[in-house]
This record gives sequence, C-alpha cells and structure tokens, in this order.
Amino acid sequence: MRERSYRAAIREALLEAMSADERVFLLGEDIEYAGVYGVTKGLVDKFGCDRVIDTPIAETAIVGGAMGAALMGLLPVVEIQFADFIAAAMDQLVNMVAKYHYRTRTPLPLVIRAPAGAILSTHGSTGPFHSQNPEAWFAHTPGLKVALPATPYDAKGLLLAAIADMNPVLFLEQKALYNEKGDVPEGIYTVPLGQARLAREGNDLSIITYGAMLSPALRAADLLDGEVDVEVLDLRTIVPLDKEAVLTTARKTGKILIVHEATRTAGFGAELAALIAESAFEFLDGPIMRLSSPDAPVPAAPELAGYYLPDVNEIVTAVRRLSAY
Amino acid sequence: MRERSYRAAIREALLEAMSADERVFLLGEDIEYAGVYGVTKGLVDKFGCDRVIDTPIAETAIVGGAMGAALMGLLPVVEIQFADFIAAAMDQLVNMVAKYHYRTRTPLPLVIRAPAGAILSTHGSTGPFHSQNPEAWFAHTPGLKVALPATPYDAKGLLLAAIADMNPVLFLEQKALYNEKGDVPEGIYTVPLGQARLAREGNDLSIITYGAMLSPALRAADLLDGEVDVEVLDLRTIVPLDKEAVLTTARKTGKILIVHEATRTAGFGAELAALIAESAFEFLDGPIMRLSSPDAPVPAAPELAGYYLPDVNEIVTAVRRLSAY
Amino acid sequence: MDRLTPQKYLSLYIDMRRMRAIEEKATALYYEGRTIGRIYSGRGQEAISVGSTYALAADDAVAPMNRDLGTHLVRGITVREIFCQYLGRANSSNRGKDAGLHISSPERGVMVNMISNLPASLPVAVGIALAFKIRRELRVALTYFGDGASSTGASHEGINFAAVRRLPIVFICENNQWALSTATSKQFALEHLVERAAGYGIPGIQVDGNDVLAVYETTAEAVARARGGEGPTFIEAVTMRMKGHSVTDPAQYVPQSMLDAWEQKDPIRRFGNHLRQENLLDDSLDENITGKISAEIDDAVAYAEASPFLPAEEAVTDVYAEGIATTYA
Amino acid sequence: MDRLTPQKYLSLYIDMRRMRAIEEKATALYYEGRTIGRIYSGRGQEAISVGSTYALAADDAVAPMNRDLGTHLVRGITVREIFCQYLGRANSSNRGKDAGLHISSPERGVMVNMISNLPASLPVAVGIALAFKIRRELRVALTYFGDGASSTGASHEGINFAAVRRLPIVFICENNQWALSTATSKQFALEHLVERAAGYGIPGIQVDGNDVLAVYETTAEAVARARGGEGPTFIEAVTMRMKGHSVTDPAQYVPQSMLDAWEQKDPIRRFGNHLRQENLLDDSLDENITGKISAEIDDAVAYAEASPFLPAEEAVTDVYAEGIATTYA
Ligand SMILES: Cc1ncc(C[n+]2csc(CCOP(=O)(O)OP(=O)(O)O)c2C)c(N)n1
Ligand SMILES: Cc1ncc(C[n+]2csc(CCOP(=O)(O)OP(=O)(O)O)c2C)c(N)n1
Ligand SMILES: [Mg+2]
Ligand SMILES: [Mg+2]
Repeated sequence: MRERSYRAAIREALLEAMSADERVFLLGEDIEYAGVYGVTKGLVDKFGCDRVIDTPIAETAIVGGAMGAALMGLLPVVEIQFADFIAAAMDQLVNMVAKYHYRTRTPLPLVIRAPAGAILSTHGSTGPFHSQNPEAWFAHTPGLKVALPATPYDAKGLLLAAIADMNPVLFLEQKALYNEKGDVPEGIYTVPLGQARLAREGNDLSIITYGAMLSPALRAADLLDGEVDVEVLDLRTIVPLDKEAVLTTARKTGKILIVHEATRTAGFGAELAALIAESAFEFLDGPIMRLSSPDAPVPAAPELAGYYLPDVNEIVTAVRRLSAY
Repeated sequence: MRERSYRAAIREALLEAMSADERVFLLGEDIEYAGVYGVTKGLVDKFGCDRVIDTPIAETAIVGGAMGAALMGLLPVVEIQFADFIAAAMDQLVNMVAKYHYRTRTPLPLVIRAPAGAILSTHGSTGPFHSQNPEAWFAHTPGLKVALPATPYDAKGLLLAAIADMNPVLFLEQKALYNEKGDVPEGIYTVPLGQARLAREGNDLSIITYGAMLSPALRAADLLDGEVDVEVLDLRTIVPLDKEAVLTTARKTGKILIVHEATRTAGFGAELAALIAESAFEFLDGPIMRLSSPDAPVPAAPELAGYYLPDVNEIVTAVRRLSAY
Repeated sequence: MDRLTPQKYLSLYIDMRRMRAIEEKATALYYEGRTIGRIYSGRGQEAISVGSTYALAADDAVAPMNRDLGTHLVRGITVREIFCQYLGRANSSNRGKDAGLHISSPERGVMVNMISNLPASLPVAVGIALAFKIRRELRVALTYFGDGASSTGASHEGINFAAVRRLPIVFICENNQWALSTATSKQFALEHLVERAAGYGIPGIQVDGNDVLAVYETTAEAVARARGGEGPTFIEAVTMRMKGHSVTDPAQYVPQSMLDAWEQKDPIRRFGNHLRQENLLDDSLDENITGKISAEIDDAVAYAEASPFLPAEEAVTDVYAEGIATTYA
Repeated sequence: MDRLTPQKYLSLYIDMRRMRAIEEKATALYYEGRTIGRIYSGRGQEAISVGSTYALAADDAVAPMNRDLGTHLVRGITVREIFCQYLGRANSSNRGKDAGLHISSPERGVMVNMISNLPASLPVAVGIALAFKIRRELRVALTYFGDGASSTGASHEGINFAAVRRLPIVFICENNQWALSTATSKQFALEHLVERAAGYGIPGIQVDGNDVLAVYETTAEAVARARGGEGPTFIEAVTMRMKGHSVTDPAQYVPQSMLDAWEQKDPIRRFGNHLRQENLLDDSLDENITGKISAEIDDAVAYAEASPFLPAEEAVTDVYAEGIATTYA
C-alpha cells in the first residue's frame, strides 16, 4: 500500500502521462508556479515552458487554444483555476468543443481540470465564487464527459483515462479532498470512464453519490451500522453514467437517497431520480430522496456555510427518514 | 377575441411597458432594425435610440451593461439574438447577476429575452447553433427566474410580469411559435411568474410540459380522446416552479409523462420527475416517463431533425405505452 | 515571400469567379427550397479569402468563416463537396448535421469547422498556431473574423494570447462595413479597425480588400513574418458586404448609394480588367471560364442532388468519439 | 477640473495611512483565524484608489476591486463597516454571505459590489454610465481592473461598448506588475498597457500609480472629460503589488530586488515627505495621525467582534427579491 494525497495522485497522473507521451501538455493560469492548489508544482522544471504553459487570464482562449492544439494531434490538459470560472469559457466549451465530433467526426481528446466544491475552514467557506459545483450544466451538454473522482486512487486513474479518451472530458477535482490520502499505485493505470464503484455493500437502502460527498456518505453508513444496512454507490463519472450500476442498486434495495454537494434544483441528482423513477419504478419501496445544497449561492461565513453544505448528520437523518418509510 | 401572433404579443408587451414606464429600455444586437425575428420592429421610431439601443456583438457587455443600468433604477430588457449565444454571457449572468441579491439584497429587475428552440422548415432545422433550449442550466442557477411562454396570451402577460419583477428573468421566447396566433387582450395585464396553467383536464394520465411542446401535447391529447383521458399542464415558468400544480396533477392521475424539447439528460424534465418521485410517490401508478430531444446537438437536415425533435406521434406513442402500464 | 507569377494570376481570377458563381447558384437553390440552412454570401469579398489563402503553404492551416468560400476553393475543396454541404447530404463535411459553409478538411489544411457563434474559430486557430510553436514546426495558421466579431471577448482573448506567445498566426479582419444591420460606427470607435493591432503589440496592416493582389501580398508578408518567428499580424481587409446578411435579409438598412459606390470597386471586374490590360484575359477566355465554371457547378449540383441524406437514425450518433488517444506506451 | 487645495492634501495622506493600517490589522486578524475569507492587500497601491476616488463628485459612481480599500474610505465607508465585512458579520455589506472587500454602498456611490470573477464589475460599471447617458445626467462612473484582468474578454467588451457610445466612464487599470504569479510579460505583448487605449479610440494616459497627486489629477481630468460628454478614458496606473496575491501567497516568484526597488517608491512615505517639505506634516502630527488611526481601528475591530453573525438559517434566504419594480401606472 502506497499512500498518496488526492493532490499528489493528480500530479502523479500528469507527470506520468507527460513522461510517457510527449504530446501531453498543460495549459492554464499560474500553472508554472504551481497552480492555486499546487497540483502542477514542479512540472515546469521537468518538462519546460513549452509543455507547462502559463496563459493570460483568458478562459475562452485557454479552452479554444487547447482545442486547436488537440486538432493538431497534441493532448492538452487544461487547468481552469476554479470551476466557477468555467463560465467564462462557456461558449467555446459547449458550442465549439462539445459539438465538434458530432458535426465533423473529428475526435477532440482534451481534458479540462478544475477544482470544484467548497472547503470549510476557520475562515468560513471558500464563498460564492470559489466553491461551485457546475457538473449538471455539463451533463446537460451532449458531447462532454464529466468525471468527479472521490478518492486518490480514482483521481489518478480517472485522469489517466481522461487524457487517453478521444473526447473532451471535464475533470472536476474536489478541492475538499486535495489533502485526503489513500492507496495510489505507482505507474500508469486507468479507471474507465463510465464505471461506478460499489463503495459499500448493503441491503436496506442505497446512497448514490459522487465526488466530495462519498466520504460523508460512507461515514453515515458506518454510523448507521446495525440500524440500516446502507449500500453506497460512487458514480465516479456522471457522463458517461453507469446506468446499470444505478439501476442495479435501486432494484436491490428499493430505497434511494441521492447525495451531492451541488444545489438541488435541476442538479444531477434530479437525473438520477428520473432515471430510477422511469426504469426501476416497480422496485421502489419509497420515495426517491435527494440531499444536496439548497438552492442558493454558497455563503462564506462559517455558520451559514455549515448550515448550507450537506454533511454526515444530514445524511444520517435522511437515511433514517427514508428507511422508516 | 383579439387575435395576435406570439411575436406581436411580445412586441405589444414591450411597446406598452415602454409607454407606461419610461424607465423601461431595450438593449441588444440589431434591435433598432427589428431584431432577427422582427420582435422589436418599429420601436426605435417610437422611443428613439436612447431607449432602443443597438450594441456591438458583445453578450457579456450587454448583460453586464443591463445590470449596471438596473442598479441605477432603469428597467432594462435585453435581447440576446439567439438563446444559443447566452453562453457568451454566462459568467456575467450566473455569477454577477444571479447572485447579486443574495449577496447584497439589492434588487436587480432585468429581463433577458432570447429566442430558443428549433424551427423545422423545408430548409431543415435551424441547426446546432440556433435551436438550443438551455433552460435547465439556468434552473440550476439560483437567483434567476426562467419563463417559457407557450401561447401569445402568456407571452405578453409573462413578459409584462417579468419586466415588473424585481429579479433577473430569463425570458425564453419559443421561436417555433412566433407566428402562432391566439387571444391577446389589449393593454397591460400580467401572468404571474410561478403559476402553471391546466391547459386540458383529464383523469387518466398527465402530460407536464412547457414552451413549444404544449401545442403537440394538446394535439396528442385530442388524438387520444376517448382512448386515454389526458390532462395537460403548462408550467409557463420553470423558476419559480408551481410545485403544487405539478404534484396535484401527479396525485390525480398517477401517471406522468414529461415532455420538453431540450435534450434529455439533466434536462428540466429530470427535476420534474425527481420532484414527483420524492413528493407524490404514493400516488404513482406507473413509471415517470420523459419525452425530449435525445442527447445530441440539434441536427440541420430535415430527416435528421425530424427524427431528433419530439413530435405529436411520439407523444401519442408514449402516452399509450404509459397508460398501458 | 514569393511574389505571384502572372501565370498564377489567372487562377486567382478563376477562383473568385467560381466563388461568386457557386454562391449565386446556392442562392437560387435556396429559393427553390433545396438547400439546408441559409446562404451567407461573400459577394464583393471574393478577393479576401481567395487572395489570402493563396499565400499559404501546403501544410499551413486555415480557419475560414462563412463568407470565405474562396478559402475552400483554393485549398482544393471541390465544388461537389460544397454543394453536398449546401444540400446537407450524407457525404458532406457535416453530413447534414450542420449547415452553411461549416466545412473543414484537415488533410487539405482547412483545419477548423466553423460554428455560428462568433468568432469561435479564432481561439481555436490560435491553439493550432500554439501547436506549431510547441513542436517547432515552421507552419502558419490563418483565420478570419468580421468587423462585428471584433467586438467579442473571444476575439480579444485569442489575439492577445497569440501576441503574448508570438504565435505563427495571421488574423484577417474582413471589415465589410456591416454586422447584420449594425454599421461599424456602432461596433467600434475607431476610424480604422486596424488601429486595434497596436493595442496588442502586433503589426497591423490595412489592405484594400477588393484588390486580390494586394490581399495576397499583404497576407504573404504576414505569413512570412509568422513563419520567421516574428509572431502574429492583424490585417484589416476593407470591403463591403454586397448582399444581405443572409439570403433572407433584404438589408434595407444599407443605403443604396453605398452599394452603388462599392459596385464600382467589384473585385472580380477590377481584377478582370487588370488581367485584360496585362493581356492575360480576353473575351473568349473569359467566356471559356464562364462555361467551365457553369459546367462544374451543374455537375456538382447534380452530384449533390443524387447523393443521399444521412439515415434519420444517425441524428443521434457520433456525439462521442470511440477509441483511445494514447496507450502511454 | 478642480485642483486639490493643499488643505486637502492631508486627507489624502490620512486615507492612504488608514488603508494601509486597516489592511495590516486585517492580515493580523487573518492569521489569528478571525477573518472570513482571505485578505487581498493593496499595499503599495494606496495612492491609486485614494487619489482617483477623490476626483469624483458626490453623486458619481464607483466600482472598486479588492485592492481598492481606499475607494471605500474616501466614499465614507466606515472602518467599522470594513471590519464587519472582513469578519463576515450580519451587519456587513454581504452579511457574511460573501467575503473579502466585496462592499457596496449605493447611497455613497460605491455602486457595484464586486465578485471574484475578473473583471465582472467592469461591464456593470459601463451599464451605470449608460444609465447616466440615457437620462442625460452629468454623472460619471469610475472602475478599476488589473493588468491580468485586461486579458479577459469581459474587459474588452465593456471598454469597447463604452467607447462606441462615448459613455461617461473612467477605466483605471492598476498595473501592479503581477496577476497572481503571472508577470505582465505573459499577460500582454505591450511595453505599456496604456497603448491598448488607442485600440478602442479613447484617450489613454499612463500615470505613476505611486504618486497620489498625479493619480488625482489624471483622474480628475478624465472625469471632467467624461462629464463634458467626451467619453471614456483609459488610465494605466503603474504600481507594484508589494504583498503576495493574497495573505496565503508567499509570492516567492517575485524577485526580491523588484520589491526592494519599489519599496523606495512607497506612495505613503513619498507623499509624507512631500507634505513635510510643504510644511503640512511634521513628526508630531504624524504621530497624532497614527494614534487616531489605531484608535479608530481598535474601536472598529471591537465593534465588529461584538457584532453577531447572521443566523445560520439565513444561508438560504434572499436568493430572490420581493416586490414589484413597476405598476405600469
Ligand atoms: C456570439 C454571437 N453573437 C451573435 C451572433 C449573431 N450574428 C451572426 S452573424 C452576426 C453579424 C456578424 O458581423 P461580422 O462579424 O461583421 O461578420 P459579417 O456577417 O459581416 O461577415 C451576428 C450578430 C453570433 N453568431 N454569435
Ligand atoms: C475569470 C477569472 N479567472 C481567473 C481568476 C483567478 N484569479 C483571481 S485574481 C487573479 C490575478 C488577477 O490579476 P490582476 O488582474 O492583475 O489583479 P491583481 O490581483 O494584480 O490586483 C486570478 C488569475 C478570476 N478571479 N477570474
Ligand atoms: Mg461585417
Ligand atoms: Mg495585477
């Protein structure tokens, strides 16, 4: 067992990919220096500024530029400094990049990394503009894939799979997890996009989740041990979605709690609920429940943010409510 | 009964609002001339170029500029030439505009009009970049309201309500409906944002829809007359959502078919299904079904577009399938 | 930079003639309800795409816009391919999934398949130039955008990024006086849009966009500069949009006097006269050219009309690519 | 334009001193874990926000950025309000829902409550100027953006739109040499960013951003021009970010020699010396000022710490406004 942090796992994926294939290069703001979360630290020393390229503050040029390089056969890995700033590249991403293969059958292997989600510290949360979880916008944009790794192992394996994928992949790093440690094998391995992971087996009720909410979901399941036998499914990617795994757990337990950090209305949880309500209806033993952030921006002050963000206690309460149904 | 087209109803709302309140003004590309769909035709002659303002091609400046004017007490009505181009103003819209009241309690009365959806003609559809239905992105953006009028009457009344609203409202005109005619009273009236309309009463099955899909839904219901007694709910606005109306029809018929033109995955239909699966579960007599465009960009050629877009026949088939459940 | 030999003059002329004739035919087909999507005409602007694209080497890359049919012709896109695209057939660049002049052909260096959103190709072309620079290839990218598109954030971000990294790219702004109904006076507060170049720290050159030789030479100089490692150039090609924005736009907002004045500067007639003066063209050759072009177009239209549409079910295919980009081996 | 009377010099000096002292205190509180969010310091840049905001009339509008604490002080935002904001209290501008210097106060003309996304306030400030122009009010808008933010599409679209409509607005680009870790050489290919102004057809003026009188005078001229209907001005205020990007950034990428050189040009010491030469300041007055400021800060911190946080449940309130904007009556 080789322990690494989520951050280190991502850096290792970049480093190994760049070492193995010279077409891989990095593009983004302040990535020579290290990036705001230190993920790209040191890579410029190893690969030089032709492969670790600092850009002006210009998200549209970054995404468009990466696409152009991909068209010429390079394998760009973009860093958008915060997922909140992807909005500044929206047009390039959803109109130019996402629709390109459909229109032309020209593959666009291209990864966009961005730290998503809130961190809570003594200084409050990361606030309304450095905490957002925009994955549902992109799940609703045909042509993009969307990965949200929940563990260091998956962070490395999914990133290597994303770089090797022939499509644009939005890789939403969960910034709350950067310091989390876990088993990370050395060398290249991939975790296929579109394969959920049964993080915990159980018979009474299923929690379907992804990203930063996996760990509180597992803790909640542990706390409920003996009371409710909770199964926990970690989607790992929401596009492609492992529908089989979602429906299998739904059919097995008949009680579904969907948990994500993004806001509720029209969040990706809605898609999961809709899928189950359409394709596993006969197996349901209770309402499909969603637990998420409420429909508001992410507040900064600690108590507001604590109230706002879903946590272990709320998951436990929701499981109890649903299992009592 | 005073018949007007959907287009004329919208123009009338603008004209009457501008006449009644001199703070109302228009901002957008080519709106002096008429706008691509002719909605603002003639308004510059009546109100002058200080109130019908042509802009450079700069969606971010348009949305940001409208916000600044709203802060100074004006009531801007923006036209984005096609809903597809809202992506170019995404950052201003979702980060600056949508979150402003939450952060400051300063109201931002501001309307963004944009033609959405596809038109099919002998020349095929309006294609991948002039046909999109992005409402789900904005339903997932707390702070925005989203209206999608399905009739000339609602087009005028909802627009007048949107202009009078204290919040940013995205007003997605259904371009397939511009030439549709219907009853439109003279003078100012408002259709409240957040009130669905029961477009057809029925007992066997509910179609929940909005925008351009209302009319095929009603036609399908008529075709099925005597076979399945279909209720049709027109949401009119998806934010605020008339949850009561959605749950009432769900509880009444127990069989739900959700229809929208936007693509399926993580579309607003998912939210409706999730809401019902959570809050009307006990009343369901069958799976919640969704009918929508498939997860692909909007193709241009006629046969491709015909296959792609949901239509009356597909609605009929879906109703039959669900009612047989 | 290579100067064009007079022998090549004729091919410039022919490509401009082809461009105009193809667009006229496409417009006619539109009115017959036979095209997919609208036609956006580059009438009056033929010298720009034709002249500039001639300045590229075989392995350079170009990202044309919808009034740049000449670019496609110069790069060897066939008239058959063009009508298959206008008619939305299965064998066209977009296979009917998209319409208009959204054509690309990587093997012939038409690298970016444009989209409607303005000017989305521009940052992509910058990325192509970035790839050339990263790989130290002596190749150049060329892209076009309109006077209207110059107001967008995307154009700013792309040009500035290219300037900062001294990328081998040429930006041609086709200032055709109009962006849909919007006159340039409502688009920028400059006498000449080329003044913007200095704001990026790159050379800016204004060229008469109706003079094909001038466009060629200006572009060739910029291409040479890019290839020589001296970075981007911003060219303003001044011209006039002689038709409506699209085939459905009667463009009543354009003063007739303006059209009349520009009609005098028609790039094709003008270059034709020049060729006649140089004894490279006479009536019989011109008629011969007309005949060849019209035969080529007739053939292409017939070919396109005989070509099938994509089966309806393919509306939902190809959203994602298959295969892997690297085995990390 | 009004020239500043020497009597007013002292208040410029005091506001710069207050800005620096407040930021130092806020930084200390950050390290004690008592602030919400990070602190972004404008150390070394005090002359810009203080000097420029002095050039505004009472009913002008300003949209400051996060290193423009001086703007808030000049417009009368109290030190108590500022610490309530830094400490995220219920009685602050964002009531704890947002952090940092995201302060607005419409009644005192701080019209835009900035967000982190760069430079989102700029197009909004342009809209404010548009409202002034529509209503024919002789009011002016002023906004700031960074050397880094100049690369964004949003800055381009906003400045160009203002230029086209000759709106009464002043854009001050605070060129502090860095955008996070990115030096200006990676941000633009210009010797001086002010050269960009010509690309918009508006006057561009470079000013020594560490000279508060020069900043004041340059801004006052631009404000007068705007009020006189002559449209926007682009001012590049050259300065240096003397701290890390935020309190968590050790900024090891900044050469020490650069910091040393700029330390010599410290705007406060420099203006203090000037005041001493003019006999407007001496040691005892200076100490007196120091004492007053530190008392003001102590009071403000105590006040802020005694102020409650918003109740947790309010995390979800105020997403939408109530009421109606017009009855069409
Ligand atoms: C981002 C964006 N906004 C608006 C439009 C709608 N639109 C299409 S073409 C056009 C005018 C373009 O003018 P210009 O760039 O000068 O090109 P021209 O048509 O003159 O060749 C507009 C506004 C668009 N395509 N993309
Ligand atoms: C659209 C956007 N992209 C990236 C960022 C991240 N970011 C925050 S501040 C900053 C540097 C800003 O530099 P500059 O504009 O020069 O302002 P300064 O910090 O020097 O005052 C960056 C890249 C952001 N806030 N917004
Ligand atoms: Mg034009
Ligand atoms: Mg800076």
